[in-house]
Amino acid sequence: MSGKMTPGRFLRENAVIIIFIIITLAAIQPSGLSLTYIVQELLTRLGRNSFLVLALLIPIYAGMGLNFGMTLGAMAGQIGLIFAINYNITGVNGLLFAVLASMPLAILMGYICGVVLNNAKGREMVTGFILAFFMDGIYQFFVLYTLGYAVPMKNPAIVLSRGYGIRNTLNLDIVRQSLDTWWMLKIGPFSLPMASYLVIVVLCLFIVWFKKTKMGQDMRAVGHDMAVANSSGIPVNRTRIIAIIISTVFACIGQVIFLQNMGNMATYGAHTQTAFFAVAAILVGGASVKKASLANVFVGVVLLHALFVVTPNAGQKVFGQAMIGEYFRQFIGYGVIALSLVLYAWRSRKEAERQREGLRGGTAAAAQGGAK
Amino acid sequence: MGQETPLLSLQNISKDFYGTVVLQDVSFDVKPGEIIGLVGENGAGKTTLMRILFGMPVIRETGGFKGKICIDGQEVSFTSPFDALDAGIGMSHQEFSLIPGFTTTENIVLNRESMKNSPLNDVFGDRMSILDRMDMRKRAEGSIVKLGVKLDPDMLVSEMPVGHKQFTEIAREINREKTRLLVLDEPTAVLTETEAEVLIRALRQLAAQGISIIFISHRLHEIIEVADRVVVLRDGVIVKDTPTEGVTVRDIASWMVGRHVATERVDEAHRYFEEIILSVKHLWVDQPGETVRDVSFQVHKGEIFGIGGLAGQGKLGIPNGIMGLFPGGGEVLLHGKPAPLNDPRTALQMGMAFVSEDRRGVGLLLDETLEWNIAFTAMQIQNKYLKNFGIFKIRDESAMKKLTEEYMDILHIKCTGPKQQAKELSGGNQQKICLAKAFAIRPDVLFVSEPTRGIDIGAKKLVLDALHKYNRDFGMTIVMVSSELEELRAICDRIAIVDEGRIAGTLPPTAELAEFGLLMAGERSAKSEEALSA
Amino acid sequence: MRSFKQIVTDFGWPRIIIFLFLVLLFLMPPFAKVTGIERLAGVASISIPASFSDVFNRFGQNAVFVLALVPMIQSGCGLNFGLSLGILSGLLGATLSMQFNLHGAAGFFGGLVLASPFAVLFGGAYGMLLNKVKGEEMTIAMYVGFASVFFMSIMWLLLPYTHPDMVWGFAGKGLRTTISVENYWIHILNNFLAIPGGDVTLSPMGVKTYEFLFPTGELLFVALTAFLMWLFMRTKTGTAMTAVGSNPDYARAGGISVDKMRLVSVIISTFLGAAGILVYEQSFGFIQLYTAPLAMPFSAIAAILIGGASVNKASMVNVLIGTFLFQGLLTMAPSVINSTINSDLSEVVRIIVSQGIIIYALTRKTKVTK
Amino acid sequence: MNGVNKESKVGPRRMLVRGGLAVVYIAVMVMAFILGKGHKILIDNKDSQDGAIKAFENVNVTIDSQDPIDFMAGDRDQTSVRSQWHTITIKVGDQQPVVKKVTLPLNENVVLLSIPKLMANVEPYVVPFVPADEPPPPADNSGNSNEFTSPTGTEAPAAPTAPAAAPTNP
Repeated sequence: MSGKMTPGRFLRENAVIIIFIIITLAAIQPSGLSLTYIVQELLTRLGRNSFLVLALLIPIYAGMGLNFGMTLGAMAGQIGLIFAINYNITGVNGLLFAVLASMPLAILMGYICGVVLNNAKGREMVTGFILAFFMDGIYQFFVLYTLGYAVPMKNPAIVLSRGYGIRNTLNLDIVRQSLDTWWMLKIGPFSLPMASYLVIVVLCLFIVWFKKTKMGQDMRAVGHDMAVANSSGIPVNRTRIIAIIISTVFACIGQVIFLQNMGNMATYGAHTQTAFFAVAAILVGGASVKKASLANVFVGVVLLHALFVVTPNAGQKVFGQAMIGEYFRQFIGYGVIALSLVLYAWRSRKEAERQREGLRGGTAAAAQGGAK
Repeated sequence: MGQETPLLSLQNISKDFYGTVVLQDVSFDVKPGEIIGLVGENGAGKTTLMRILFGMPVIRETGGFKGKICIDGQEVSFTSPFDALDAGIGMSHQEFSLIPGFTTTENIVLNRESMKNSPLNDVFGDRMSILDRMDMRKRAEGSIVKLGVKLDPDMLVSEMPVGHKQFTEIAREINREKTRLLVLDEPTAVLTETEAEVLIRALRQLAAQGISIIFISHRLHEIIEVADRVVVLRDGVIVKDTPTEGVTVRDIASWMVGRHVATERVDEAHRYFEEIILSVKHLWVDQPGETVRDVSFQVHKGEIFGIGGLAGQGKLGIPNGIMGLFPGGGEVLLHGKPAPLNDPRTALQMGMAFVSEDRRGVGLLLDETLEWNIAFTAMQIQNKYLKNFGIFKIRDESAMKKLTEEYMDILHIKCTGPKQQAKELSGGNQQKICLAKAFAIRPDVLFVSEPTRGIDIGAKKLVLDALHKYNRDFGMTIVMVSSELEELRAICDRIAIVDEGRIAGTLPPTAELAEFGLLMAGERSAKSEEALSA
Repeated sequence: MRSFKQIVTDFGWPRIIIFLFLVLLFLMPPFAKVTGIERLAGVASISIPASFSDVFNRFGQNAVFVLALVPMIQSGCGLNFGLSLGILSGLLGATLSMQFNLHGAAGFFGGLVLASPFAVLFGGAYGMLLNKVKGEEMTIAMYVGFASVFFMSIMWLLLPYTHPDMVWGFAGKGLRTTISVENYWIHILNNFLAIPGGDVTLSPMGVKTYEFLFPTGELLFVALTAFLMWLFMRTKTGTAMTAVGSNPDYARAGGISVDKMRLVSVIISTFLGAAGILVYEQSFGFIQLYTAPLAMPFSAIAAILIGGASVNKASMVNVLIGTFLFQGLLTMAPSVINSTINSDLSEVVRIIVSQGIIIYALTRKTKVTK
Repeated sequence: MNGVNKESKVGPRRMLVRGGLAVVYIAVMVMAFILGKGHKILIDNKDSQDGAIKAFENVNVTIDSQDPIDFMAGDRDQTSVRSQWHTITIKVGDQQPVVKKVTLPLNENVVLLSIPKLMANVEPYVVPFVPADEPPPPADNSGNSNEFTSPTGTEAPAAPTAPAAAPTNP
């Protein structure tokens, strides 16, 4: 793993980051956005998105790849919010209520996801992805047909006219930015949502601490080699399920934080992109399927969102088509995910080949190897 | 030592897998601080014996075993390897059970880490404890000192030389406080000479501290060097249990090889061959677990050439490399023309065929019919069994059926018909299908690898007879690779023994058994060279 | 002989349940009508001939997509989540055909011809990529598919198409989201030898609409494609391909280039994806661009899995049964469910059934027997 | 093995901590519910239905520390408050302000507070608000669309920060 950091190698290993910086810098000028605006947007988005991205870390440590099943946690969080709105619980209390009410559901979802992924070892990512679609069906059934029907809803403003089911868009005015504005620090032209940052810092500290626990160590062991971990007596399946549960619960909290900042919620659409953006961010930040750090999260959020802030305007100005920017960022997001997965798969194959290289060679190498 | 209670006592252990006896009445004792050298050919029953000792689930699933295992005179019955560990038996496997991304320390104390309580313990249980890395390191260092080797406790396993990995693995076993008996399965196989010496010293040191060791190795001189007693297993029976004092390598070799079930040579007459059909020079093959380092040999037209040796020494890599299934290098000449390596298609087209030892993995399309299995290679390589419709060629199902029925008849394949799926056949019949596939392309040189592995005696005979018949009747040159010396001696004209990726020597089938044993044990003997030139 | 239990285990309970559920859906309409609930609920009554006409039509519309999955499953590349690449090449073919003002059969087959080079190009690149990432094909295919859909979305806006029927009227550039093929090659296959039946309604424009229309041409086209695929699977190359999927080590030992076979299978799959979208469009009447191709692979995959295929084995029978059942579900579920329980649950049912069957297939121990 | 990974027996201490935590969890949730619950108060200055209590000519009402509201007879106004307990300062005409403590019913989102009744201490001065004839909310489709728009049945995947990505009218 060690070795000299040559310029070539530096470029190769940070290709994605460098491409992002170049595209973003190139797009700032045509976008016509002021630097102040861009920085403020980034500060806001850091508070809004980081928590969701952090939720991806623990399954990566446990060797389960990128947890596309985090969408399940997001759904749980949304259900919590629906109830908070239904009972008209305002402000930070509303958020707290939403989180606490949805946590048991998130744990259940995480458990289900963990069990399913344990049955699909080796293809966790595609399975997690499809599982999110599947659970979306269940979520739609629950929110669209049982809320207001089997579960009484008090607040007519959120229920569809037919008497049951939740409306397409939910107004979150009563909790809107309540966490962000709790402690807003003004520095020059910028306002920093310190309370949101604080929550994120607490989560980071938890993750750092968690890595030092026995559980964290077990997860690393499972992530490196399931067979060895199993033969040393670590309960592999259970550990993997716990990793996914933790991730799902974080995703649930993260989604509540995300939505309070947005101020409204597309009831049937808000969660569909959660995992996509989180995964794209962490990959842009330099993480891989097997390796990720806190730094990857924040670098990724900043880079990805810097690009997202500037491209729609730039697309509008350069091509006269606002949609180009929209498509471009979707393309970039999926493209980055595809590229990272390809690079990872390709590298691990190369690595395996390299490992065996010592055993090859003509007679000269054989003579050397013979000493073994 | 007097009438000391043995630490471990195996009494009358017998085990069969569905009627095939693999262990019969095996009994021996291990005294505290004693080193036992356990030797035996592949398939002699060493692995099964160790599995029984460790309570591996596979033993119970296949009907358990007969006999008793006593520790300190008390009968024990382990239901999982963890019970054995709890009872103080540690094992280091041939394949390392280490986590590459972890340091020495982390591996040594894996899942036995030192911990400090954390506030969340009461909520989520003990796994929320914080690791005490200082103490873990201290304990690891303790084990390393006890073993008496030099290991960096903070080095990643992935960056270690292979010898250090082996030490780490043993250090982990002795790190358990209770460990009193260590089972080491081929611990020196991957070590250099010097590393092996260090290990042997370390083992002596451990024994002096009262830890008993069962040392499994095919390097017989090491056994003599380190063991107090040598136990020789052959065909599931203990043929010798004796103190190593005064025993020579040659003795052990002859006990180990012995004479199995008599597979008599069909024709004792010596045959002579002139023309060289296959010539291999400085072949190396990178087959995991069967690395070939530098092999040269020549095969005459019409000959049956045997390649023997112990598992993992590289004998299987030779045909796999020549047929291009694993990356390799060197020079192979067929009929004097160079045959490219790493190119199975050309190898097949030039007239070589291969029956793989990995019957289910490489030899068969388990989910397809027998017709497909037999006709596939001939179809793809020689365009047989195809109907031509101008631009495209369609499978000729009726020709394939005829072919299959023909071989069902010749090889006595028991099946419901040509349309049966290959996975539904028994091992012996599957092997016959593999042979039929190779025969169907009518090769000049046929490589067969472990043709009788895992099949019953009746089928074994049929398979060997078939090879014999094709050799005698059609003049097919056969290179046969097998772990079973007896079957090589039964039908081969010459036998090469492979050790550590090289040919240790070539012997006529009539050579003395001990000669073969010595070659297998890596004790090169000048005599074999003479035999070759004779 | 295999026992009944064996067959059930092989087929899998979830699949059997879905199967029975679908059969039930087919049997429901008469009862729904008899009980008259739909009248109570104020939902239009179900016309059985119209429903069947619909089922046949949608079967033909989608069967080629489902067929496109077969080669890659057979060659061991798994489910082609990247079928969008084929669809995109088909869309390129369709739009180019319209740009060149091709009408009727020339338009349809012209589109197919124009799509071919793209299919080969995209499929080739995609196949080479998949060969580099063996074992991770499905995950990567999915994201490559998504990314390319969005890439092409940008292209639809930027490519210099000029035909007035396709571009946004006022801007004069950039393709529309949906483009009608009404005046080009709508129903070119459907109407070939079509068999009408049932009540006839006459539109004010004087166009006759039949309650039941058997889309003979479309089904013939599907049958022809399926037959060609069947035939291909019996050729030397097809046999080699199946062997690669069944056991790549066996195939390699038999002198087959595994990578080459996989590449061929990906190209065929991509080409059939292109053909599939053309068939779909001529029946549907519109070319749908931009994000429309995103979800198409999922429907096709769900269909073939319902038909009994697994991640590494698929047959023509799986394709035909699966498409029929799944499209049957999509057609019948809304009307039957709406009329019986007065709710538009069918969408949710569709999601749960289709994604559920994919999860089921992914979580099964799918390794070839060893 | 040294018992670490075997599920250790849950001792009494652990039972206590876990049980306590569960109680705290629920308590925090209930607290968040009660403290965060928002109520809409419709403030009435109307005659009671039986006419027994008359509306004030002019009254000035201050709820907690919100801005005071002026009412003429027959007026109704509304304000939003958080939590159940409120201090209401009522100033009738030029008289000295009267301070009243009001507890709102927990489970009602909208309540009707009658100032005259409150001043006269006639129960119930706070009643749940029952809309006489609720206008049906505007029709809203459930977010379903054609099966091919997206795998999830909702609009094509879109950035959460932006509306659906389907081009409308470039």
